[in-house]
Amino acid sequence: MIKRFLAIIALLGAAAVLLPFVLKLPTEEALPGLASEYIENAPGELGAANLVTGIIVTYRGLDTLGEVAVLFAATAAVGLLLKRTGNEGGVSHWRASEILESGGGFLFPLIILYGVYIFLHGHLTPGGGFQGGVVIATGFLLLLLSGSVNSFNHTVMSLVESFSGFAYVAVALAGLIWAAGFLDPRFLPQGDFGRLFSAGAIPVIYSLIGLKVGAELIGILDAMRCKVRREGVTA
Amino acid sequence: MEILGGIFAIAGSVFLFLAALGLIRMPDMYDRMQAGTKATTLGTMLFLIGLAMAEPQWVGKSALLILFVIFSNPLSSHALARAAYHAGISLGERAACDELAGACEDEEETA
Amino acid sequence: MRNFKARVILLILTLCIWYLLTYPFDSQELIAGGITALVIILLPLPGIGILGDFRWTPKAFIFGFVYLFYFLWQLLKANIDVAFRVLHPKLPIEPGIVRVKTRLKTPLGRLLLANSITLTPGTITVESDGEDFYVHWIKVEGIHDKERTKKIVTGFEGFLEVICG
Amino acid sequence: MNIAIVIILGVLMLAAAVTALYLKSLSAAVIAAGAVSLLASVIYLLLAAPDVAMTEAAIGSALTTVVFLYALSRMRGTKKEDPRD
Amino acid sequence: MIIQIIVSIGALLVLIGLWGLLTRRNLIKMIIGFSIMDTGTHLIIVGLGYRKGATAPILDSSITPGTHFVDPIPSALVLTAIVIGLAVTALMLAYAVRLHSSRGSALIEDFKENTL
Amino acid sequence: MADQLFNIAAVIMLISLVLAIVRLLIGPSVGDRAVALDAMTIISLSLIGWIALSTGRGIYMDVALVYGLISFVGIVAIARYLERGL
Repeated sequence: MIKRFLAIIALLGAAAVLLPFVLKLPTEEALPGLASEYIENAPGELGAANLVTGIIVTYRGLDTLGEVAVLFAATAAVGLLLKRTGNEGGVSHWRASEILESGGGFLFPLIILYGVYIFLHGHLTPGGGFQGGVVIATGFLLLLLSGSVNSFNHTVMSLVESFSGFAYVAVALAGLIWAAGFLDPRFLPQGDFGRLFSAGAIPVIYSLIGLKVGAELIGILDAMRCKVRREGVTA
Repeated sequence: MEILGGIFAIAGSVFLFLAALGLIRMPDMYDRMQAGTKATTLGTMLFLIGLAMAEPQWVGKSALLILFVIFSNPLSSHALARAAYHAGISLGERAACDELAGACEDEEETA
Repeated sequence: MRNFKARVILLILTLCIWYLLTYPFDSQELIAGGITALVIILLPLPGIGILGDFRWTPKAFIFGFVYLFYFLWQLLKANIDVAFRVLHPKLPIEPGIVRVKTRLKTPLGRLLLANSITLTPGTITVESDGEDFYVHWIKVEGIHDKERTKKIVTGFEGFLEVICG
Repeated sequence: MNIAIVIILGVLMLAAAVTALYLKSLSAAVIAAGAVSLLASVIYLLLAAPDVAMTEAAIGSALTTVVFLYALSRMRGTKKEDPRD
Repeated sequence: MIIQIIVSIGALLVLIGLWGLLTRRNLIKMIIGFSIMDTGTHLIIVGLGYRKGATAPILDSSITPGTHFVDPIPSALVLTAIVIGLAVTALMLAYAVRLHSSRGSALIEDFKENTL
Repeated sequence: MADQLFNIAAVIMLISLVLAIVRLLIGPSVGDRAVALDAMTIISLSLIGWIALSTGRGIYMDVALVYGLISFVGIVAIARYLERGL
């Protein structure tokens, strides 16, 4: 009972913290200074039609590098925590039906294709490396669920992950050498605004982020699932 | 053309509404699934056709959406129906026959 | 051979989808799409073999085209059926799970047949076991397996047998 | 029009959130949490943030649900959960 | 007007999630509460960047000069925060699974300090 | 005129969304909730199409494509969990 009372007090405190957000909102129509600066200058400077992508990859590029590192750390921690506890959970397990298996095999390449579309067009349409990586990881998840694959090749996965991480830093350093600074994408030509090959190195960076995020999320999923032995199951 | 698209869209949304109504009214899970699968598939198809008529530039993405919905919706319904059956959700009291029951017991013995 | 054919079909399919995704024509998009499609078909794809079950003959193409319209007609009929049952005040249903047999041998044929059954009047595929399909039917009719099979499966089977055996 | 849609979706979201916390069955709670992020993603789109909407749709409705379900099935062990609530 | 509604919904979601985090007994329910709180926070941040009548900051052929855009910075921040949120949720679930496998229970009152 | 027709369609879709979520909240079984989530996904896909039309931004259709492809995997995962195959 006293626990519930304390919880109510904590809730009231949180409400008191959140109340100013609701009451004292910015009422003016104009954007804050930094935002309008970005909106005015970013298309000309970077050549990226999607301003959110431009901000994530260049102006806030260091943050993104940090986020990818945090994701890597989380993946490593999950893998470490759930290592070699594979005996539990494998009590009874149904195979997926034949229909789901063939359907998953058919849809898998289409999901991968859409993921590639999302991260290649990160600078033109909504989406980008993070979303594309998630979509690719979901495609591999579909393979796991439909039962056509039982385990992934860990060597290939960690190879893809380290290669894309290394290449990301290499591209960032290339910006330091041939353009204005670390993570500056303007060492490649800007191209025609709004077409695929434009915006300097932004599509390259986002593709690398996409591969890395995809590989990391597959790692998380692979560590989370129970390792079941599937012999002797007929259903 | 746009008016025709609007009429298609309304027809589609009516089918979506029927699907939701079926979800509420039907007595057991399999019958709800009958309404929830067929009516939502056709409803979405009609709405997207209407959308492509109103905005002809979007026809590519609308066509792709229709393709994906036609392929993935029955698959997920099949997976859910199979799961519900194996999790032991009953057919309801109006059920006439259940020919899977015998076959299933055999499978569990071999498993 | 089957796998090679499957990969060729997948290449055509991915190129078509890429073109639809980037609908107004652009040469750069097409280059990127071609590279992507080549990379995808070179991946080790488990379960891609089912696409190789398509037949190349002109007859199969014509049947596929007709099948599309037959399927859409059945879908429309299914929806009118659902609408009738939902709006009817007494809910005229008498559900049951029945067993039907199919003559189709290939996985692709069975996948298409199961999806078609799920989207046609009053039926959902619940379980598949080789050539037996167990189908949930919202209003069970007929007594024998053969009679039911004729009502549910035969219409699609005729087309699918030509398209993908 | 937009305000009405946002209010309706928001109320549905709050209802789903409260239900997610008070359902007995854990898997049903996970499904309700999936509904919360589904509706959140439509609201993001109404707020003109399609990038966020896409991320939320992909992560919230598929990957988060799956991660929860993997954890549940590892914790389920030998005890069978009742498929009905 | 719409910003107020969005921010209120987000704040309520945060409070609901916090309530779940503090009062639920099952670890999974607490993690669900956390992820609801996460969604609420993201909703508040995105809502603060919205302006009336503005459109998404993505330039294409349908944009005419003089169009208003929403603030792109909150979108950029929330975008990465959602992905990190998934990783954090997975990490918490991994801890929960480990606790469950060592104690055979997922209820919070089974974890007393003196049994450690 | 056409805009009004699409708006009416959107209102009907909102009502169906409410009905579907009612089924999700009252249950009674986990399977029922999963069916309701499936229906909700499809309905919100159409709603996203309407939002794209009313704001005149074709790029929003990409989000609908994500819905169509990805949330299917979520439903399959729930199904596999229910039949103890995960």
